[in-house]
Amino acid sequence: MPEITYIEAIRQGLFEVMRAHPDVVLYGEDVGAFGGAFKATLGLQKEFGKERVFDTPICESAMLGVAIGMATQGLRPIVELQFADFITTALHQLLNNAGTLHYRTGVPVPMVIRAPCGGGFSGGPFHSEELEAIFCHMPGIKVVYPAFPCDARNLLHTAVMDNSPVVFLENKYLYRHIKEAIPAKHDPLPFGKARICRNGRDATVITYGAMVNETLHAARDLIDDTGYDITVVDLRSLKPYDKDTIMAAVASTNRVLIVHEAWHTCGFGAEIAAHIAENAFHLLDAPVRRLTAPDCPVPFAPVLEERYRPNSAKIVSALVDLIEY
Amino acid sequence: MPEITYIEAIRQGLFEVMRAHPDVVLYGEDVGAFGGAFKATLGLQKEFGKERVFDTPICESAMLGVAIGMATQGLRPIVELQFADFITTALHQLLNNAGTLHYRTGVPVPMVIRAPCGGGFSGGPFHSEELEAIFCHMPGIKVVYPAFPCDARNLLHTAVMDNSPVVFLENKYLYRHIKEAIPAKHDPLPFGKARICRNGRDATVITYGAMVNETLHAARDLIDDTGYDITVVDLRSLKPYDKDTIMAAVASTNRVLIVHEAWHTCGFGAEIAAHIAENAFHLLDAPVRRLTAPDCPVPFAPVLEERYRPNSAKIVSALVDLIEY
Amino acid sequence: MTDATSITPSHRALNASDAACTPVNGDKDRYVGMLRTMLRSRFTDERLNRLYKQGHITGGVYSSIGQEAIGAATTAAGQPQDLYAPLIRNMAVHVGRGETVLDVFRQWLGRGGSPTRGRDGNIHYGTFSHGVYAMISHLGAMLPVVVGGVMARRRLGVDAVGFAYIGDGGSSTGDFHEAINFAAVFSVPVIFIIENNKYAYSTPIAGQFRCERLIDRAPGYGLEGFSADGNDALALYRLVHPLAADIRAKPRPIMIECDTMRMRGHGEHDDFTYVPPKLLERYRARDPIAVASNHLKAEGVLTAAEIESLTQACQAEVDLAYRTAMNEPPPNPDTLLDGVYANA
Amino acid sequence: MTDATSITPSHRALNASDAACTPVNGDKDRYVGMLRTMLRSRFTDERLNRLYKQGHITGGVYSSIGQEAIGAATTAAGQPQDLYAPLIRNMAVHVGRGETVLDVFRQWLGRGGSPTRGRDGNIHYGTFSHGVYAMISHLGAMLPVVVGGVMARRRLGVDAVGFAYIGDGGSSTGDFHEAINFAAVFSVPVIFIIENNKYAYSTPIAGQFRCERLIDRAPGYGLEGFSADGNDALALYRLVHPLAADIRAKPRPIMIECDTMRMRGHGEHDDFTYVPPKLLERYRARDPIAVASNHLKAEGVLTAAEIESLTQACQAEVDLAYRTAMNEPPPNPDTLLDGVYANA
Ligand SMILES: Cc1ncc(C[n+]2csc(CCOP(=O)(O)OP(=O)(O)O)c2C)c(N)n1
Ligand SMILES: Cc1ncc(C[n+]2csc(CCOP(=O)(O)OP(=O)(O)O)c2C)c(N)n1
Ligand SMILES: [Mg+2]
Ligand SMILES: [Mg+2]
Repeated sequence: MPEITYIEAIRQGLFEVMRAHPDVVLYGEDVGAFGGAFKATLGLQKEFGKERVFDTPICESAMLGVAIGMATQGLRPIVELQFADFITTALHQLLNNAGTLHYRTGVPVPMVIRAPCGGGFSGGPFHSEELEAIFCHMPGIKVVYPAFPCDARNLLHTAVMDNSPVVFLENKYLYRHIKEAIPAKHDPLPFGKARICRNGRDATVITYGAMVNETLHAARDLIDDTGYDITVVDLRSLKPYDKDTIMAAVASTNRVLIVHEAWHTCGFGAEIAAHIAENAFHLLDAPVRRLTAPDCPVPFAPVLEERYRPNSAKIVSALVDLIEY
Repeated sequence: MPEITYIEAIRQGLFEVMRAHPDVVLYGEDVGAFGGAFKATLGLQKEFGKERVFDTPICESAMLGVAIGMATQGLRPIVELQFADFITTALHQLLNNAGTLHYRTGVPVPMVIRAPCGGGFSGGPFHSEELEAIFCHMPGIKVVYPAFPCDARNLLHTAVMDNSPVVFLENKYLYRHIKEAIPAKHDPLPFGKARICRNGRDATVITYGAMVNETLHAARDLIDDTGYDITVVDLRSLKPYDKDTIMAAVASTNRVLIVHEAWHTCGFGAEIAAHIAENAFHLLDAPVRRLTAPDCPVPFAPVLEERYRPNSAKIVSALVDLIEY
Repeated sequence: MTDATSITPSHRALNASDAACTPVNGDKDRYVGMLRTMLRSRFTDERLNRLYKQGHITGGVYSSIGQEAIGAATTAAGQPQDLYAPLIRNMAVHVGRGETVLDVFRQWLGRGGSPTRGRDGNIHYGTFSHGVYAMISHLGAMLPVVVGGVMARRRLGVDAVGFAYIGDGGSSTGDFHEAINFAAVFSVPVIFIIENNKYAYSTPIAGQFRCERLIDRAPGYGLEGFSADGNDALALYRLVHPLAADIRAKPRPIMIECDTMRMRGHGEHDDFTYVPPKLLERYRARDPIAVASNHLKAEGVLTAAEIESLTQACQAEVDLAYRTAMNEPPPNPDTLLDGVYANA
Repeated sequence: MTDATSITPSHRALNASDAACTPVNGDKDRYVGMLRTMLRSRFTDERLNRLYKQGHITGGVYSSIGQEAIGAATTAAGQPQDLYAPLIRNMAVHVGRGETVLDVFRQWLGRGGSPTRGRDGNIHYGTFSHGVYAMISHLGAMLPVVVGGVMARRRLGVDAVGFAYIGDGGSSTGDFHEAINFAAVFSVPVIFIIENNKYAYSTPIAGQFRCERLIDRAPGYGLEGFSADGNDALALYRLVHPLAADIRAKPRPIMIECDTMRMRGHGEHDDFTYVPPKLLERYRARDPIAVASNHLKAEGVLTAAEIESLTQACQAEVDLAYRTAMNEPPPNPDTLLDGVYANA
């Protein structure tokens, strides 16, 4: 099995779904001959033609509105945002239009929005955001966020074949920083299934996206340096999220740290913490902790972003604190 | 002291700030001679002229962008949204532009967005939303949500004189459903100060907006029917929120129910629950519970909305559950 | 007028009455159909107004009174495979596309059997099987949806045309611009129909834009733009019908601005005292039902007696429908959470 | 040309070279200033490109090379009280408004002493004391900000004019439409400058819009629109200077489309092989610095030797500035949370 990067896995997934399903179309800014700002779509227009893979003007609201129109008339559009950050110009199309349509009319809206997100590369306040909490608050919308190449490919298949609008979050830092051996055929991977990346007895970290990798580093460092052994849960799907796996992990470690790269207040971690606090109260030996970015715009200068963004070292010290509580 | 309604208190507050501060301007759709969809601005254009109170075309993004431009050049704009729901067309102006500007440049952005929200009157999915969790996730933005006429007026003064962008949430159901005697002069009321509406020993409800009133009803019913005595905390400010008052209430009752009218997943209640779970772990005798709207669009038909929206009866039964846990 | 070259060139205003005139008798059914659509629409609105005042309708009532000609003509000009995105003043689009008046009342009354199963109310509905999108409130947001719908149908081999409606007020939204430009770039055959009814809620058009006519925006997208009398259904039909055929064959969007007037308040809660009575009078004299009736009589299509009996039939249909809907049950609250997501 | 009636009427294209020509010598300082602005801008960009390739700049580098005339002319045409909202290709606006080259390098290098204290990078800055707004990335979003800024200044008694820049690509955003319409309705004196540089990232203008010229959009807002050669600073200045004076006195927005070309990739990471070499050649032959230098020599404003020494002075200034910035420290990470909110 060849090792491929996270972005290569997404690209491969796109080729696969478009080959298998002639009703899939893909569009966005510069996704055609150019292959997209990150090259996730390179070669697709060549194989599938301009009718199925095309560049649009810069108009995120029209892009999403057009997808709703297409999805309700027999196509399965995939829209690439150049950066997730730009969707704030068009959230009415997501929350109010796509998210309510099936509920109001019974008509399915199978559309996927691919949104490159996250920081760690000096992208500054407008090219680094993590907006998953906002998406997850929206009724009618599903949200996934893979952390590994195989999951990215498998979830992409699931997303495209789902009959509801799906926000497919991709992490830009992972694009070229993580590789994995990938089988010839994708595996079915339903939404709402977390992955237990490792099992330990001392605490559980619940995380997703780029922070999975940081947490795995932290877990390795921690066992070497202190002997503490950590369970790492990669949520993969944020809406729906896997309550059973979370409960089982909490039950077996009794201590929980939630880690994400998004802002603290009303971040997705608050939802997980609240859920655990409500449903696993008697299982906890220590308070549920959150390690997140602080409530400030994503800063540009590397020294500031380093301070801003959670990483394996910060996870290690938060875990030591939690375990020694 | 005359008794006036919630909306009348807002209107009075607007007159007061505009009289006191010539740098305040107010605009929005139909806010001029017509006085706004809810009549909160009736009479303002007449007193302050079209230069200071004016109607705009229907363009929420330009409306917010213009406010940023004004706020950075010496004015204090107040923008009325006709309904809070429509801000989803313009969240980039709030999150990315207004919210980051001072952090990036050091230039203050004193602007207020008045956003009528909430349901309970068969407004359907596009005229009933509660989006506070989305606003509270945004760095650089302050969010307040008064539940009483005096607070509405006092917080409006604070909001207009604050040097950061403030989302001022108004509850449409409260507009004409709640009255209060109001003193001749407003009282200074800083952000971040909750109000303890009543003190009880058996449990604390943390809430805001229209649910404060429902909770007070519930508390009265409960003490009559069961003798259970409830503390009711009206947060008033959501960002910043009053951590001290929350901690004190939790310490004295050891049981907490959070109530809001917004969607469950990633709602503002998750933040409060997570904060309590993390910081008051040892004070809790029962899990922190949330009573919220479910994750579905706000339905139109009264029987559906009745089922959808929390109310005093649902609060009573959630409290009994919690206290008898 | 199937030859594109006979269409008046870009950014020239064209009055509907200038359009090539199809002989009246050849289209008799269509003409009668338009009158029927307007009558159904009007009587339905009148009944809704009454039901609202009687407290049977929650939320609000927004009526299309005075603007029925636009929906009647543009639905008559389309074909079954076409897609429509009506807005707040388009009762006539709903009934013109064959949605039943009974469903309309169910919708406004929030009945369990309504097109939205009571989940949404009033104007926020549409029947997909009739090619009608269910609007959301956010003005402008439906325009790109129609564009995408038509793109999809065409990709799947159906020669659909789209009809997208927007008010003078809605023309200030960013979505108006993005959607029309998108349609232009991809040559999507959508007719953007701007209903200039002089007001957006309380705000007159002078407070909305500074161009002379809203179709002055057409050349900015490379589109042809047409001005039409929005209160003359027959003339409008004669403009739109050949244009729809033309863009169906040679795909491209076009823009039509209809001169009309909102004859009621924004909603029935609004006494619209801000509208000068003179303005209302001017348009009251051009009531679209009267205009069409007079045309049909003058052109010998229908007699006064025939019009009278059509009128009575429509009134009876509406009366029966509202009574039926009134007796239907509300939705079952246990269904609250059904259908937030589609089945996978 | 302070008399409005001498301005070519609405939606007529006007070439900059048609504009009433102020005698050259009367404006000598301004002309020399424009050349200096362009040289500073160009040398700064060239140095930034090198620093990026050497790994000193994180994020990316986006250059204004080939488009300097627009910023040079429009800043020369303004007054100190005016407001500017530069975008990605407007290095010349920054330096033309008197921001120091040193600050530019601090910004791109993310230094603690940069205009954004390292919180933001590259093009996302602006000096309020110089009337320059700090852009956000979301294209179109700055346009209403300038409109509001000018409204505020005017309300406070300052006769400001706004200069708002947008690319051919950015003209497809909803904000473009909303902002221009807003300015039109309130007669706000803002010059909307569309820099048509033929590409939005990899997408040529044929994939962005279908109007012939982007100023075909002007009449749709009731504005006058002007076409200009964006590579001829002097001619552009002669167009914009009187227009700015005119709208300052008789407030209203106007639109100017500048024909120019992006001479590098979208950013320095982009090899722009998608651009036909012929197109680049055509504009390379009209490099704005060469065009201006030749004009100034031909019109006897500057000698070749004077231009040479100005060039050397600008290069030396840029070299000194980047070396200084290189030696400055990054921000103190302990300041991370400072200033999320303004002091109350
Ligand atoms: C984006 C957005 N902002 C505000 C509103 C509130 N609103 C509903 S209808 C209306 C006036 C619409 O005027 P126009 O488009 O002319 O339509 P008309 O009612 O005249 O048919 C307004 C402001 C809305 N629906 N959408
Ligand atoms: C709303 C929005 N969508 C997407 C982007 C990503 N983006 C940045 S620059 C650019 C191309 C801009 O083209 P144009 O406006 O012509 O400016 P130019 O780079 O040619 O000067 C794009 C798509 C953005 N900045 N904002
Ligand atoms: Mg109107
Ligand atoms: Mg460009």
